[in-house]
Amino acid sequence: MSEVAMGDAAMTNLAMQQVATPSATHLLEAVGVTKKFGANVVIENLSIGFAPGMLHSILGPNGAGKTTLFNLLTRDLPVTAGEILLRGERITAMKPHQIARLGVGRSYQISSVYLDLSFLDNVWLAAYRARHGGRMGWWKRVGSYGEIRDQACEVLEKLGLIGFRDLPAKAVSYGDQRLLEIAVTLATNPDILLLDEPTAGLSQRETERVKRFIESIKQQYLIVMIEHKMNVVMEISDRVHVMNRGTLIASGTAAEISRDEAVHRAYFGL
Amino acid sequence: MLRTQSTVLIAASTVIIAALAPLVMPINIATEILIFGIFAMSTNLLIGVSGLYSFGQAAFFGVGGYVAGYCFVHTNLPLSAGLVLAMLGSALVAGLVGAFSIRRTGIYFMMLTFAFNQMIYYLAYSWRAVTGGEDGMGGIRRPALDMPLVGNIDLGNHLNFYMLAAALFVASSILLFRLARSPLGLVLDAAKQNPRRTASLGFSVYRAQWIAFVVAGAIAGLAGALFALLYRIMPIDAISWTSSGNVVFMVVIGGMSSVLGPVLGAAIFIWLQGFFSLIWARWPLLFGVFIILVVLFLRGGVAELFDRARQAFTRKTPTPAVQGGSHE
Amino acid sequence: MTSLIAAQLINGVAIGMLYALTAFGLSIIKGLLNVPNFAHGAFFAVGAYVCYAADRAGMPFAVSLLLAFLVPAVLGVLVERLGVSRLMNSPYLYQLLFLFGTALVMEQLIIIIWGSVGLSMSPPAFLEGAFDLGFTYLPRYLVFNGCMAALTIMAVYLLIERTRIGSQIRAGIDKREMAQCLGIDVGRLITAGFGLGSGLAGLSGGLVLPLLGANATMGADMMAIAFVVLVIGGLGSIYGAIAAGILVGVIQSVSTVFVPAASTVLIYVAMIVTLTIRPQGLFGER
Amino acid sequence: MESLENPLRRALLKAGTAALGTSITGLSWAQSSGDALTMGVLSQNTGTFAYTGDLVLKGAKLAIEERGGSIQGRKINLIVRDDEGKPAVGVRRLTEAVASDKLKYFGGNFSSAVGLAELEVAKTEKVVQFAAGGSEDFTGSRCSPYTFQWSAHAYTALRATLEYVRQRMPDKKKIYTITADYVFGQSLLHYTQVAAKELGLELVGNDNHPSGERQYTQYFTKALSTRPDIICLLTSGADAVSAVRQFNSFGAKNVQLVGPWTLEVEQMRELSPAMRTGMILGLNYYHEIDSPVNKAFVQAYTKAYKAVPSYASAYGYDSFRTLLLAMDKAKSVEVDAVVKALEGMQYDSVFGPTTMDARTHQSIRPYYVIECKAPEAMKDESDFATIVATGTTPQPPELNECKRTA
Repeated sequence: MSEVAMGDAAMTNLAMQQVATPSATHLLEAVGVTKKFGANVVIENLSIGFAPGMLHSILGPNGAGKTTLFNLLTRDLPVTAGEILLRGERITAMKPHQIARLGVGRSYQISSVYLDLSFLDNVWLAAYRARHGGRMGWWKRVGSYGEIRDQACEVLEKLGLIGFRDLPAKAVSYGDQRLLEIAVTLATNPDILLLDEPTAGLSQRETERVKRFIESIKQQYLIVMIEHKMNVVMEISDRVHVMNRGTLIASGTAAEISRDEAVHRAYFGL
Repeated sequence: MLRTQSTVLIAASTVIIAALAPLVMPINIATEILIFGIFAMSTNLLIGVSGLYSFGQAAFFGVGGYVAGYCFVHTNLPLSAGLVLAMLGSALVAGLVGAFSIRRTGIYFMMLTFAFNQMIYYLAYSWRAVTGGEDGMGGIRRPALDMPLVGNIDLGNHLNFYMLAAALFVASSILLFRLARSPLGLVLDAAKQNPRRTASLGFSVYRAQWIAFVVAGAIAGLAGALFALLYRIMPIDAISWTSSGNVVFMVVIGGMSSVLGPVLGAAIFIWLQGFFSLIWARWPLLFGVFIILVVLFLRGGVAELFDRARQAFTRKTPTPAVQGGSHE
Repeated sequence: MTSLIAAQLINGVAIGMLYALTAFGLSIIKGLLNVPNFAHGAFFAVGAYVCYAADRAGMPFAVSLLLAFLVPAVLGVLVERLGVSRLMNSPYLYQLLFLFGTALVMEQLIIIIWGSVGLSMSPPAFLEGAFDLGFTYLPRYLVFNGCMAALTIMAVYLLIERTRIGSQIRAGIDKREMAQCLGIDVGRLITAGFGLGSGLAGLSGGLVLPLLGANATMGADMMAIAFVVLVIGGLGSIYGAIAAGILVGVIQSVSTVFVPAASTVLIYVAMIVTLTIRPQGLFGER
Repeated sequence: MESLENPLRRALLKAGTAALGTSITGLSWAQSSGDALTMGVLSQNTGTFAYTGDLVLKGAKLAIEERGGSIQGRKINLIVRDDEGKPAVGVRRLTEAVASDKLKYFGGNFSSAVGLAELEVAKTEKVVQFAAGGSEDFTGSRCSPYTFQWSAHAYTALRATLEYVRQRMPDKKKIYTITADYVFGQSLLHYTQVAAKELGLELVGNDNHPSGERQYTQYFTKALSTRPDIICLLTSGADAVSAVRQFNSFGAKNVQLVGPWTLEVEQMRELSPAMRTGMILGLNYYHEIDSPVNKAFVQAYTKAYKAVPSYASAYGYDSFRTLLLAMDKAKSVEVDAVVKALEGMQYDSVFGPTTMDARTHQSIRPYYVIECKAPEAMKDESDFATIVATGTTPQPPELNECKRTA
């Protein structure tokens, strides 16, 4: 009985979300977006918004279109229909690097650090961009940007990677590469963090580390995180969104979601 | 810290190379090696640093040569003006070609540059009035170089002309070295490894690579201009796609991972051609075999030999290359 | 005027079929290897010379043509086994250079074996002379050439579309990973494809012998065109080359009516336009 | 990383460059010796006309052997370089040879592109070039004090060929020309128009083909559609050979194929006899020329190399022979003296009495028209044709663009 009621609550909640009106309360949002690859529809008329100062998690079975949603938000892929809004402004037509400069930082699911570059250079690039906008100096040596190097080191410090400073990324374990990935994303000094499965392929211990780290920074950023590990999601997220077959089936607090029928159906085919 | 030194080292080594070359080989071969050294280094900015396999660099080499040639045949502009115009001309053409080509990646990019090269070749070929078509552009004068303090230097003299080439060689190698280690260079290297990520960091990969393409074009143009001055003619085949292929090969035998590798490549290339053609009329066969061997067994180019040698001396395993480095 | 254009169209198609055949071989290799075969021209030349040698040895034209296919095919297999396959995991730059070097070597070997003076071979008697279509003459041999090329392409088409090895080749081209999963030995597949492609190049070399004769550098000329054809046709699809080949033949032929001297430039213009508007080529997928 | 390698790499770099350098100089110095006079054959051993280099060399050697390998008491040191038929390489090899081998006199490539490129170097380095090849620029717009032209002038060639055509087949008047789209082709076309006007022949059409073209059926398709009496090929080398092959495939027997400056003997070999039969060609040299010098040359050549001399070998022989004659006349091997001696020199060449124009440096000598024999009429495989006419009309002075004053 009560479960149903709760389910309804979640549903209405969801219904509210789907009213496609840009609201100031949302820092970043997708309004009625659709993505098709040829014939098959990966995301269908999806509307979702992310309020600032919170940690949002996106759940959903494989192929639900979570990563594709990220790609649409950062314009790694163009939308087939719909709009992407950042602080209420249309950014649908912008290029990925332009969106990034507006303060949207992103980490990828498959670790995408520069394997041939040192840890320092990996982070340095991001910090340099954060400091100098799109400009790319062509004469002053990378080594001579003292303060940027210090910033980069700080970030490495934060994630406890300072030891690897001068090692090329390919020389370390996958887990450490994942951490570096986060470090790089942080170094772009964003307001919004899109983390695509930050703990994928990490050991129990490493996962704990990442989890605690994310928790520690969640006040300073709007964080949107795709994550499979329930414990991580449930413990640290303020808001959980569940996707299935390219649509949003539920949004709510961790507690609400855990009791949501639609979610159960989606996950356990109940 | 290390980086600071290595600029000095680069400068030093280039100067030393330039100073030694004429002592050990005929001056005009030395001159030519430096000229193609410049050309090869500029090409390596694309191939080695940016991972853009351009098979059309001869086009820009050629444009530079023709522009300079035109200046020194039909006008009496001073040397400096002619060289600058040559670089601008090549930069312009490279800008256009780049704007088209860089949107495409991998093999498409390579084929586009190839096609543009061919196209520019045929344009030069049929624009007889200016380029002299198949017979080449002849009667190019070497204007005297008017230097403050030193005064007028007659470039008709082989040695003086060599000095000029050497000076420009050192200058371009330092420029390219600095560029490769500048933020732009790092972005290019990053984009080579993962363009998507680089964009998501907020860098315009397209812009970075376009800049690299233009710079490489301009410097290739400078080399072309010097080449036109060297023999006082601008022959059509200097612009054909085979010379594009040759310069790529120079880069590969020399090794892409260092700034000076390509220069070594140019030297070996030019020397081998001369050497082989003296010993056997069927020399291209030897040359082909050489290419095959290099590609199969010496992927990192001759520069790699040196590294291997060094590692043999100093037993410690090498720390993996951080800049550019291998593409395997 | 119209009759002249008509004449050029026919002529263009006939020439185009040859380009198509050459480029088809190139495109099979490109498809499997994802590298344009810089040695394709050399195989083309070898085909022509083998055909000439066989004819001199008094073999019937048909046999000469067969050898013009087989010998380069075998050579192709060797080159792939001994060289290209070792470079599979390195950037295509190295495979290009390797093939470039191989081409140099083959070219010189030809000169060493057959001398550097070009060679000619008259077509078999029953193919001499031309059809007088009233508005134009159409050389018999050119017609024969076009038909032979068409038939060969048809045969290879059937081989690829209707046979098991064919379906594997297709798999190897379209979805290599899947092919591997299906337990197909992609390595052997590529070798086979390389041999087939080289064979086709050789065959077209043999076919054009009576028209173009044989000389050591003939490969380079033909390869430049085949290359363009391949790109226009589309790097994604192996059949695009066929239509593109005919297209190029027609462009080249019809342009002589209006701007003869520009015919070569026009081909490259066509190539650049295609690459800019449709980077995947006219018929290329994705 | 870079920096760590640098010191050692630098050292090795130096060593490497040194090694390269010495072996270069080593090689080339080895060839020049003492006060010998260095003459050079710079010609093509690679590329489309790879075979020509060797032929030129054979001829030149013969000319030098006649003199027992020395001239005016100086030993002659003959060096050979491969210019790959490319202007860029030609000038490179030439400059090298001048710098490291003290080269003073050279000849060898009859591609105008290469020759004209070398002309510039010869001018600045003050060495004598005995050029051959079609372009009229050698003795026209780009004429140089140090360059002499062995081949006949394009005008002479066209005039001779068309004159013969005119009187051989008076009823055939409609000529269609197919022209290579480069400088030489265009000047041929220009003089065709001049000569045709003088002789009252009608040019019904022309097509320019890009040089390096391998496909000609489309041009013939177009040409034949105008029903001409004569098709005149104003192209040469490999292009011409392919063109003739493909013209044959049309089997248009009623159309006469004429090549005023199209195939030299070398390229005729590339065609099967059947393909050549009946063609009317203009030639710079044919081994049946009836002059004492030629007779002796042919005899010596056949004895030495078991083959009849061709255009290339005749060029090698005759140009070097002429240079040596000039040195005798000048009683010196110094470039300036020899140049002076050559200007206006009258001498017996393989063509018979010949004059070297003092101003343009164009050799005034006859041009030969031949008709190719049918296979059955050939005595042996080098018996291509019979000389049917010779022409000597020199280029009208008003058409010459040379700025030099004698």
